[in-house]
Amino acid sequence: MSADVVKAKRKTDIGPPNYTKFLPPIIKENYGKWKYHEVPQPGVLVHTSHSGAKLYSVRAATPRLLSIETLRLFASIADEFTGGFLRFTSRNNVEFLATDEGKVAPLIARLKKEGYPVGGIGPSITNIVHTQGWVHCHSAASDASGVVKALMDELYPRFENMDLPGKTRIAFACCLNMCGAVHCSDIAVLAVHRKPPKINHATLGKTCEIPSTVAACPTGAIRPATVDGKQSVEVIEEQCMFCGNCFTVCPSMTMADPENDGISIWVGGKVSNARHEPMFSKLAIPYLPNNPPRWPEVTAAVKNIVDVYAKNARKFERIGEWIERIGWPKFFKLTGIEFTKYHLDDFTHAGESFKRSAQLRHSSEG
Amino acid sequence: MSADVVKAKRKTDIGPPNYTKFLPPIIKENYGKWKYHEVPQPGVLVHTSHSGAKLYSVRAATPRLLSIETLRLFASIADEFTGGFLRFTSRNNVEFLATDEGKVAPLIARLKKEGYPVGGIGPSITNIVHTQGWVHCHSAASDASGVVKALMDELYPRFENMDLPGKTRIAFACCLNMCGAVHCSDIAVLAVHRKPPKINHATLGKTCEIPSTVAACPTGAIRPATVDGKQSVEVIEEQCMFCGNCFTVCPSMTMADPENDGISIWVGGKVSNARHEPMFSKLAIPYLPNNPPRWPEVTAAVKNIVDVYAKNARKFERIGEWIERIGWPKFFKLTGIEFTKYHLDDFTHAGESFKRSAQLRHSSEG
Amino acid sequence: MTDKKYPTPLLDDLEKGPWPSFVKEIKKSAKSPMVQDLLGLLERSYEEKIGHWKHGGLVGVQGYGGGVIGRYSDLPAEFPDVSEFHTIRVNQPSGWFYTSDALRTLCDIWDRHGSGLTNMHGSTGDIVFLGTKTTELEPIFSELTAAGFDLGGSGSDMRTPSCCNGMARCEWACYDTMAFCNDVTQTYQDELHRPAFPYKFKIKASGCPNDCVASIARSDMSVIGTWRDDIQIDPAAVKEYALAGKLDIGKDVAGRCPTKVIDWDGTTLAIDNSNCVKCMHCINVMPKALSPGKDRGATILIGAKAPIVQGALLASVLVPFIKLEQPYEDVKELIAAMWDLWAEHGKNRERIGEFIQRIGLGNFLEQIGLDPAPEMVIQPRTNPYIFYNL
Amino acid sequence: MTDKKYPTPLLDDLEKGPWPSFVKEIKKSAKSPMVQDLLGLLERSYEEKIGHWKHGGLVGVQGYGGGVIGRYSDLPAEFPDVSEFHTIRVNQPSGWFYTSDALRTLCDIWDRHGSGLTNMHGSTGDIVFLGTKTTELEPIFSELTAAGFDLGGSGSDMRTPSCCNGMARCEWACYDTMAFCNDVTQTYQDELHRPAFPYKFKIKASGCPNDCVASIARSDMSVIGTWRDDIQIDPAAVKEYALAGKLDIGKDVAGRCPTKVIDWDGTTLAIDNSNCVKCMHCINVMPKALSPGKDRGATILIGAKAPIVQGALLASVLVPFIKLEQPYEDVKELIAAMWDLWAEHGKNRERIGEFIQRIGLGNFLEQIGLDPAPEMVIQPRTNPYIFYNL
Ligand code: SRM
Ligand code: SRM
Ligand code: SRM
Ligand code: SRM
Ligand code: SF4
Ligand code: SF4
Ligand code: SF4
Ligand code: SF4
Ligand code: SF4
Ligand code: SF4
Ligand code: SF4
Ligand code: SF4
Repeated sequence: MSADVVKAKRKTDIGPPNYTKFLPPIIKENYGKWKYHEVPQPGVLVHTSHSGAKLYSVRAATPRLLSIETLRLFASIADEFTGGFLRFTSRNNVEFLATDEGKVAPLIARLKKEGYPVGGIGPSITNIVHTQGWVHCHSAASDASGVVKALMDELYPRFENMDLPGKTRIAFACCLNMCGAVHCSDIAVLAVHRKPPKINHATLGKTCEIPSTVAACPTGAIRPATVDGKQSVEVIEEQCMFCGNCFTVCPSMTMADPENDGISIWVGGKVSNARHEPMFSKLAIPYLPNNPPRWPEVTAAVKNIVDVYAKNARKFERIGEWIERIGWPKFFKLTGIEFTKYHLDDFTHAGESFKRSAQLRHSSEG
Repeated sequence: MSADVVKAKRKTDIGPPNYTKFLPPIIKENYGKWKYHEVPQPGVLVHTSHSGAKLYSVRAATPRLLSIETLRLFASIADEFTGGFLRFTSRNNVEFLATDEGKVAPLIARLKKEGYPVGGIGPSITNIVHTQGWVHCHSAASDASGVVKALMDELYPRFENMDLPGKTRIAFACCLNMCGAVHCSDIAVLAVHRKPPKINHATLGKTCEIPSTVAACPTGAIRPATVDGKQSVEVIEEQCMFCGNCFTVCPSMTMADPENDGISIWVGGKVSNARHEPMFSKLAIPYLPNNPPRWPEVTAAVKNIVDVYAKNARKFERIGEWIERIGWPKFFKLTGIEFTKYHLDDFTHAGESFKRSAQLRHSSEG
Repeated sequence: MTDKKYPTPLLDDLEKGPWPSFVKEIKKSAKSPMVQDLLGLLERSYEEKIGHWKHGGLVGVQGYGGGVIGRYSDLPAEFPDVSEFHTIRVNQPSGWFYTSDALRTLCDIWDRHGSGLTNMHGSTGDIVFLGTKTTELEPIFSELTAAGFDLGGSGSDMRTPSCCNGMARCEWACYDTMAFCNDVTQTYQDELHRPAFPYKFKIKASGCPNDCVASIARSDMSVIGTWRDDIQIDPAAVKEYALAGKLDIGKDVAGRCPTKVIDWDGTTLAIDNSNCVKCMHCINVMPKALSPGKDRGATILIGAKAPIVQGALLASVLVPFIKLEQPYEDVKELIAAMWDLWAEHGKNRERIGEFIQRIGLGNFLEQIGLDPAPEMVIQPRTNPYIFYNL
Repeated sequence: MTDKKYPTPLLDDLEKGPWPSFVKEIKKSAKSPMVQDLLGLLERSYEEKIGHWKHGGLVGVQGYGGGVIGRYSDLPAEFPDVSEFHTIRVNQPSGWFYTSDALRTLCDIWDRHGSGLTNMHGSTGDIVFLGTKTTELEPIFSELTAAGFDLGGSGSDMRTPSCCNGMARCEWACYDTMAFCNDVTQTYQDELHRPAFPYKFKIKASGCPNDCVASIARSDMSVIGTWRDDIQIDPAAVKEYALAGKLDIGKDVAGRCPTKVIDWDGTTLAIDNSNCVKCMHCINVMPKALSPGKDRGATILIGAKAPIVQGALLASVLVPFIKLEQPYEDVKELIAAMWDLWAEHGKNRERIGEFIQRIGLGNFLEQIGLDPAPEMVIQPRTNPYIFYNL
């Protein structure tokens, strides 16, 4: 299609293509008629319809950041094994949708050969939901893809096997905006700033709206101020907790700091309503350094938490459910993580997190 | 002792008499050595010591507001049956401490004859903790003693018997200061104002400190203002939720209103750490009228809640535990109480009370 | 009973019924002209559905800033004998134990100088002498102290501490509540009688997690007995309960354990004590068979209060476990550190619970020199707004 | 793979290891000069531990207010080909299903006009085209629409809705998530493309309470499938699970039911459905034996969001149960009512969840014409600060 033709009939507001165009015939025929599913082996789902039809889904990992070369590869693999039908999951895996059981083994072999491991189903660690990091975002306190790659290289066996007590969802976000929605993950890896914004008074007055900059601060740390005769703002540093929201609305208040930026680890969140109601992630480790390209402190910390969980939790217990059963003091003891002042909430609803009961585990040891 | 003698040697800061002076010998001997207790009949506790000694405590109701005539009566009953030893409980009952089992029956007979019923132990309704009301307090939105008397006349069999699933603690407070600590009771009866303060601009400037009056308002509804040339305050009426804290600090802002004052009912609080952690009371009925001398709407409402609880709860379940098991929608259904906008919290931590999960009971009926 | 000065048909209705009547009590003291006028005034309230008391002024006894609540009627012309009608808070003996003689002594003093009406006891725990005139205050005080009694707290001071009867009559007391209550009351007489705090400060002591003085809901410092080792089990007594058949040990005991750490196989009861949260339930329902461990002490919780201003608070864990032995030096150091900090930085009418929330628990602990512990919270923070100190 | 313009030793390390490497992906597209410079810039970030992107300006396609995120490097002189490096959000088809042809069409367009790098998919659900110049935006848009694709949301608009694969491949879908997602996406094209709200508004649709698109945590309006009648039980299949012995039905199923309403006597499984909270656990672990009831629909929850500004929120119940049938008139009326209110009274950058907390849930319901229901709260209020309307 030539550019001229396109210009002539500019279309807008057509929305996405209708999904029905992309569904394989077996899904169209059995839409809403699935009866049950099984997981015959890691990475494979078999859905059986009330009609008896069987759909074989093979799930493979992707790094989410994909070249069109890879997408074309996926397209040709789909053509070869699944009649051209595939989908992506809500956690950035790719799924090939086969009707022929015989295609499953060769499909898996091919995916592995191409370097896309098969797994992520059932009580395993599936793909890490993540964000842009240094690849694309101005706000990032760390890279996203790099940390995720380093982590998954380490956790890889947990993706390919189903040997955890329950599903274990890990998410990464590169700043407190939390585009990776780490606030409800079994393990959340969250990049943080730890210094107040550096204000460029020369440009602030021109680039930023002062009232909305002042309003952006959750703790009211920002005040209008005149600096060197220019309209600007000042930050009461003791009141700043480095959230970066001022930077979001005002480019002249930069947060990034090579020495002090780094990573925090949160645990025990979940989203599903299964058994326990959804829960937020809770702070486990306030800070680990940014140590590219492999972030060894971060990978070790996450691996330790996963291993302690794997060893101690009961069947079907997600991390948050396990900790709730054993109690937070025990979690810190088992993982060897230090409990600090930073673990105590001090924001608006802090008091709601205080232990307001005498129901405590005590032990003569301490 | 003559007044002159007293004046001569004015004593201060001596504190209360040492409790050991008032303990019966059996207690001194078995202090800290009690082994177990039994409740052989309503209103009677038998404590057995490791030494084998047995202490018989007989608990009788009092209206808390006691004439010295009655105290002298209690003293002489104690002399007659328990060697002069007695105590009061944390819920304003009186307990006679007998060592001789044979004294128990005649003691009970005597107490009943004098009009002081025996009971309040075990899974029963014991005395209602309450406050001053119209008898003594300037803040009261209702009477205290009157409501309590009306209620207990109605609930009386539950004091004398032990036929409830669990202990049922009722408390009354005559204003939001909650001197009766109704905030953690199985059933809380709380008198409320429902109109903004009436400001006496003529006296306010003289009787009240304006900054602390302004600061007293939890919702920031009070602003300094000059009225008829006088320093005073004004109230943004839409922002007022009638708590009366302004009146506490400033006599010129009166709350009492014969038409609109009345009573609210709260349920499901508890204090003990037994089984469930301590809980606040939750709003059941936002408003019932002040209808002295018998407050029939209030007594009927409380009796209904107690009866529904008695019928539906499981053994050992306190009201709050029972409701947590069956869910609040069911509580409102079973009691026939209407759920309104007022039941939805809208103060600082309101959002923390929102149901943030899809775990719901649904029924095809509705 | 003396003749009534005023007809009180509404109040009279409350003389009926099985529950003891406060109206009868008032009438028992009606030889006092004050009480006559009280009846009249109260009947008026019942008619009009409104109270008839005004804000109290500053009244009290010499050298004390608390202990008396001034009260004035707004109808002094009609009811002159209650134009002044103050209450006096008399510090109760720990555990509310009395001898008949002690009671009579109190009655006699009050008979001479007041209405003859009392509250046994006020919600904070004091003996409340209900209604007298300013001129009587000093004489009452003198007679009280002569008899070995003293005033309780009011205003922005330490309030009268109170406690459950603990070791005196309860098999579950994990520390000596009455000794502790009496000790702090005596130690802090100055703080009790001379308001110098930002607001009131209440201490309540319960011997075990049943918390029979509701300390966790009503005191700025709540001291609740507990233990660290294993629940003591008498297997023979367990068997008796099982045989008696009144208790379904599986359902009623094991099934109601909050952490489900009781194992009952029909004959033997076993407890995973490392996960027992010392709730008391199993002990409560099987008092002959189970009892708290031997390594006993208390949990100290902080900051409970009624709703005004920012909403009610239950107390929260400050010291998960402390042995709590006389002379309580450790507790007193802690109290001193907290009072110093709060007295210096607390706002007017800010309870310590609200103060902690305002300055942050982490900062509070740092200032009073306690280490943070996971026992202090339900869970670590969920919001990422961390004040890193670099 | 083209020759590298810059050495990237740090990034190269991330080509190793079993997990698929984003560095390899970037290098696969390295025929593009943009991608060459991206590698150089990113290596610099790895060296310096700091990002090298500046705030984006307002860039976009004609007539649209969203769909493009402008991005500029702060080292334009050194890395000129990423001096502009915008992303384009392309609205994914519901459920992220593709044919190989559709994928190739997208690749071809992006090959002609951008870096060749994508995210499949962005966290909100869009196809993300990662990195292009301002001049390419209009051509890309034209080719996309010609191929039947359109842009997704960004800025203060309705964001691209997303959904789980629901009825397409899941036996538990209680309503047709993909149909619903597609319908709202199409219905609100104007709201999606022309930001006119106080802030972003996200809709996510999950077919059952497992919530496979994390809607309860990440969407302003979360629609979660559920049912009202009894869980369907196939007793024969239950027996098979019991015999297979992999599952301890008593412990793993009944024992983990949050409301403990499953009765298992070793042969028969019975459920007290009136107290089942539709959590899915029993169904999840016994998919062959149990399935959701037949009277299906959804719960609508409102107000989830990330922490900024006042703290993260999970969505809360707005409509406990709705049948959710096409053409969704009831849902659309509700959406209209909410948007009207929020658009008029919401503050700048105030998500609807924060808005509701500010004005009060009671007032919000009143304004949008819904009755309060106890299902909307964990429990009724505990504080007595009631705004009575008289
Ligand atoms: C494909 C996908 C939906 C989609 O449209 O893309 C999906 C598909 C299925 N989910 Fe899911 N879930 C998917 C994301 C999620 C998410 C969202 C997320 O992780 O961000 C959740 C909520 C996670 C949370 O709670 O934090 C989720 C919570 C569940 C659960 C509840 C697990 C629990 O015990 O809490 C089940 C039930 C189960 O596994 O027993 C479930 C079950 C299933 C089933 C078995 C449903 C079915 O019968 O087809 C599917 C395969 C499960 C598996 O992967 O083990 N799915 N599932 C998503 C795959 C993501 C991936 O690539 O790994
Ligand atoms: C006498 C008194 C303490 C005092 O020093 O004055 C006391 C005494 C006992 N309490 Fe208490 N409790 C007393 C107020 C309380 C309070 C405070 C209150 O109600 O304001 C509570 C907390 C109430 C709450 O949770 O809201 C309280 C919660 C308990 C519990 C826990 C009950 C539960 O299941 O939640 C027990 C254990 C039990 O009864 O099984 C208990 C058990 C006991 C025992 C059995 C302890 C013992 O072995 O001696 C005593 C008799 C129990 C009874 O009355 O049934 N006591 N007990 C108080 C009597 C008040 C009255 O006159 O009725
Ligand atoms: C007498 C007593 C009620 C009773 O009938 O028992 C009482 C009576 C008053 N209380 Fe109280 N409080 C009494 C126990 C309580 C309790 C319960 C307790 O201590 O366990 C509470 C709830 C717990 C707490 O401290 O939070 C309580 C919470 C209040 C408050 C709210 C304080 C707050 O921080 O929220 C006020 C308002 C104030 O202090 O300005 C208050 C204020 C008052 C005043 C002084 C009225 C005022 O606005 O200044 C009342 C005087 C009434 C009168 O004329 O006699 N009273 N007050 C109780 C004291 C008797 C005693 O010494 O034994
Ligand atoms: C691309 C994406 C991350 C990703 O790598 O996938 C993203 C990227 C950005 N988000 Fe996001 N958000 C993305 C999904 C999310 C999500 C997840 C979701 O939608 O499920 C969230 C959390 C859920 C929520 O909405 O609360 C999210 C919460 C934020 C916030 C915080 C909003 C808040 O109310 O707390 C901001 C800040 C803002 O809006 O000013 C933000 C802002 C941003 C900005 C526009 C940066 C900014 O300050 O203006 C980022 C642009 C990065 C870039 O240069 O490419 N992003 N953002 C996601 C969108 C892709 C897509 O369309 O599919
Ligand atoms: S989490 Fe922060 S840094 Fe990362 S993509 Fe989102 S806005 Fe950018
Ligand atoms: S980083 Fe956050 S807390 Fe600090 S000044 Fe900016 S907006 Fe305020
Ligand atoms: S609750 Fe209110 S009205 Fe009642 S005694 Fe206390 S301060 Fe007075
Ligand atoms: S009654 Fe309460 S809310 Fe109303 S003005 Fe007074 S202090 Fe404020
Ligand atoms: S609190 Fe415990 S120790 Fe004190 S009386 Fe109550 S049950 Fe006994
Ligand atoms: S004291 Fe409570 S937590 Fe401990 S074993 Fe007994 S019932 Fe369980
Ligand atoms: S949310 Fe429910 S219906 Fe949708 S894919 Fe997940 S399990 Fe299936
Ligand atoms: S769906 Fe959940 S709540 Fe309902 S019976 Fe099954 S496990 Fe219990």
